[in-house]
Amino acid sequence: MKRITILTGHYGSGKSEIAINLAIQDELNALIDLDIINPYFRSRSARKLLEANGIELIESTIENSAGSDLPFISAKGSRPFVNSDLRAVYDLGGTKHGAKVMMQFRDFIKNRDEIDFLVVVNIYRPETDQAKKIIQMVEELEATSQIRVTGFINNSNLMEYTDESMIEEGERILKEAAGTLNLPIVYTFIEEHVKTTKRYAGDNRVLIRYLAKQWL
Amino acid sequence: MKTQTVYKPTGGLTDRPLSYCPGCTHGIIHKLVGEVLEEKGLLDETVAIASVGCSVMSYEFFNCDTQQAAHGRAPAVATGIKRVRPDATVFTYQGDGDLASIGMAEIVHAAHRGENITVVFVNNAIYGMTGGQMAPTTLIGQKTTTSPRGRDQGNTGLPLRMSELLATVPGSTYLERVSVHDPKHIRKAKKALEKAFDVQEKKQGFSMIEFISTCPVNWGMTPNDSLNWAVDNLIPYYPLGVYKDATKGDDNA
Amino acid sequence: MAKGRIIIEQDLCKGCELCVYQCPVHILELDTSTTNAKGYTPLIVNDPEKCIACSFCAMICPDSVITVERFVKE
Amino acid sequence: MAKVLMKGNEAMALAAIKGGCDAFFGYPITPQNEIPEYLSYHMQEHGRVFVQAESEVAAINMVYGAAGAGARVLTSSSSPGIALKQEGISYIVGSELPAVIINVMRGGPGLGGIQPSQGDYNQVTRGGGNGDYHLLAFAPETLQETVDIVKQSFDLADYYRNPVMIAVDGLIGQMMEPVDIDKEVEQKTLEEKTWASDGTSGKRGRVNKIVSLHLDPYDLEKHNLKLKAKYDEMVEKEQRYEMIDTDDAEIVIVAYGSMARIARSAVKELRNEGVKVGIIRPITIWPFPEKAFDELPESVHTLLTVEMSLGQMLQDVKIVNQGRYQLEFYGRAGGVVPEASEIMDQVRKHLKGAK
Repeated sequence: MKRITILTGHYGSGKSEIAINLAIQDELNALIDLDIINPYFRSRSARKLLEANGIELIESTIENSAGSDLPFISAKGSRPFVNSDLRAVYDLGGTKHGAKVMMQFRDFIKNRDEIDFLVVVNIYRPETDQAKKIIQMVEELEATSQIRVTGFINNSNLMEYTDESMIEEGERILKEAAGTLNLPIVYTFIEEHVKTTKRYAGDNRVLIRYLAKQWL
Repeated sequence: MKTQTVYKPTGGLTDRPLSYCPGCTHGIIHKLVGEVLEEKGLLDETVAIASVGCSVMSYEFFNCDTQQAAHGRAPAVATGIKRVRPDATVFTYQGDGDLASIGMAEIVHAAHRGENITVVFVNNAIYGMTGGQMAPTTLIGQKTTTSPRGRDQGNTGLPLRMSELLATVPGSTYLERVSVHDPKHIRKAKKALEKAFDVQEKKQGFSMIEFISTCPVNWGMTPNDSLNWAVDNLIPYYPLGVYKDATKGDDNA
Repeated sequence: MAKGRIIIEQDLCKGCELCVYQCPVHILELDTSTTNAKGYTPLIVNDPEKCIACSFCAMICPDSVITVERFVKE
Repeated sequence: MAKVLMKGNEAMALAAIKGGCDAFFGYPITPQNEIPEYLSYHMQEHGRVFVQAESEVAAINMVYGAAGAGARVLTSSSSPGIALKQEGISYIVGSELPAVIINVMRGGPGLGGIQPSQGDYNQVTRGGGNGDYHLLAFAPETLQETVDIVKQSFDLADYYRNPVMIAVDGLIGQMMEPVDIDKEVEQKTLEEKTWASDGTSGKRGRVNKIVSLHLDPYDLEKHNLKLKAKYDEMVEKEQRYEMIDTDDAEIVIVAYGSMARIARSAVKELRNEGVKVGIIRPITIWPFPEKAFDELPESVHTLLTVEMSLGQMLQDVKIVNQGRYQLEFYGRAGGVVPEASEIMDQVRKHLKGAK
């Protein structure tokens, strides 16, 4: 894992849950929630959990106004770029509109080799159900963030309906897109309930739904 | 002796007697709209939008499909109709209280989007229907039931000039202010309306004809004195003429 | 010799007099001896022979009560 | 057809397209923005109309215009925006036009907040506009149910010539859930819109007028009675509700929308403890499903109404209850979402022999 992981993708692809899972599983120093798109179900609502795990939460609402929908970008978001001791995950809002916040930090990024810019894909999201749509999305994300995508995360799922075949179908379509773009699948996230012994592309991780559980 | 009819009531209006006061110029303006639509053969493909004010009943008078709008909202209603029925001819018929006050946002944004509609704007510088209150277009010094000492600039600002204002909106295409106080001006006003509906037929965008109008009852004058008062007082503040003609590449007249 | 004539829908006339002022040959007036169905004093032509069929009266009439005919030679 | 994973707002937007929506007019407000965003992109693909209006007031009047011209029209907003739309809604009802309105509710009053709430119950079921009127109002619980209702609502609006409102709280707008967007829904047999004022009077042979003005009070009363007959028909035919675990229940929770989801979790756990508790889940909130209350078994002694507001549906429960059961209430307001444990505590508190 590189020192900094930035998660992007379509909204509802699972970025926030993955960000929390990565932060906890890899004992990162900070989770930076830069979601200016969604008003709810943002990784910042797992503040207590993150802090209990010693993870600093930096987020895009003005302090003490967590319920607001102001697209405020905390200056603290630049810390991991500036301080090379920090290991962090960035959680962007969905689509190219969510990815454009990265422009705010462009001038602080010293070493691009330390950054993984990963696109989270769930092929059961209608906007990313085909390789050509995924490829087009990558182009848009790169254009608005001005950062090169370095890989994919296969998070293909239908929540409680997920089974092995869905993960495999996701991998098949994602490999088609990844092959065209010459990019790796860096992680495959597998729903907690799917007890599988199969190995999927990249690092295989279990996905615990911290946010969904918290709400309903 | 053989005769030839040189002027007859237009088929663009229904047979219902108009609900306007004697000598009110609404009737003349209605007639012009009806004549233009009839002569252009557009009547049976037109939707009129009646507004709130004295012309609230105008849906009874225009001999075409009509929808009645809430106060000020006629341009939004027209937008809804035109967007789903782009081949229909769509016009709103609005007074100055309706268009220049409560409906300011709707008229500016309809023009701004370049909606391909025609607006018939009747400016008589007063709220007629509700009993002669001050309108945004009421002249300084003009007495109304809510400016009993005469409109005062310090309290209420200066009268709004809508044609001039809309000429600054990039999306508007054709704007002309006309009057109907005598046959010569009536002819000119009819030409302006023809032009406005031409603009719509050619899908060139937003057109508005502002009519200087009268309100004999609320102004407290005879119909003929009202016409003279409009000529002497309204027209100097609201000069007649074309304020924008973007069909000629004139974007900011 | 009249060049034409006007036909007035007496019962629709609101007696506003706008036509009276616009008539270039001054042949229109209100009949103040009577009222029509609506209660207005209706329009009459006091000297039809002078009508020039100019249509000014009809053009200015807000209530479309006037039809204008021109005499044509056979 | 296979399920896909969608966000509530996005799913409602797609469902509208599938339901035959010809035109959308709206204005941005959190938490429903994904609806206009989705439609701004996808309506064009289907050759349909999308306009971002200058205000909610303009948007609803565009809806009124397009509906009058015979189109199937949608607008969406959230609580304060729905408040602004009330003028147009009243006109649409008065002119007997069909339209579909989605309200993704947030906390109020005033600007309130952007967190989920059910504080618009009165606004939705009592109307905020002027005059004697009702909307056919749905309050679905899952995205699948929401999608099905959105698709159906265009038919229902056309059938009754009356607006249909789908009131979901922000959670349903923002949550992700698998849905089968192509699931078949019941369709109505509809008559041609021969009343539309669409600029085809030439073909039709007569002109059409869309008007809500009736200056003669007797005439207006007649018009109101005509509307009333439609509401009576809705009360008779359209009440929808779900009875959950009520067969042997002693306490019955009354909850709709997200609140019902939370109540379900509470009931599941309480049932494991042996507590006899069930749920009446209104799916229509107007007409209020009074028939559900006639289906309750003898074993019931208490109704516990729970809402994400301070007791608005409670008034309807009171009207329907007619003194039959002990009535209790629990609510959270301002965008606070109650946890299942809070509901469980309330149920335990009202069990017979408790205290």
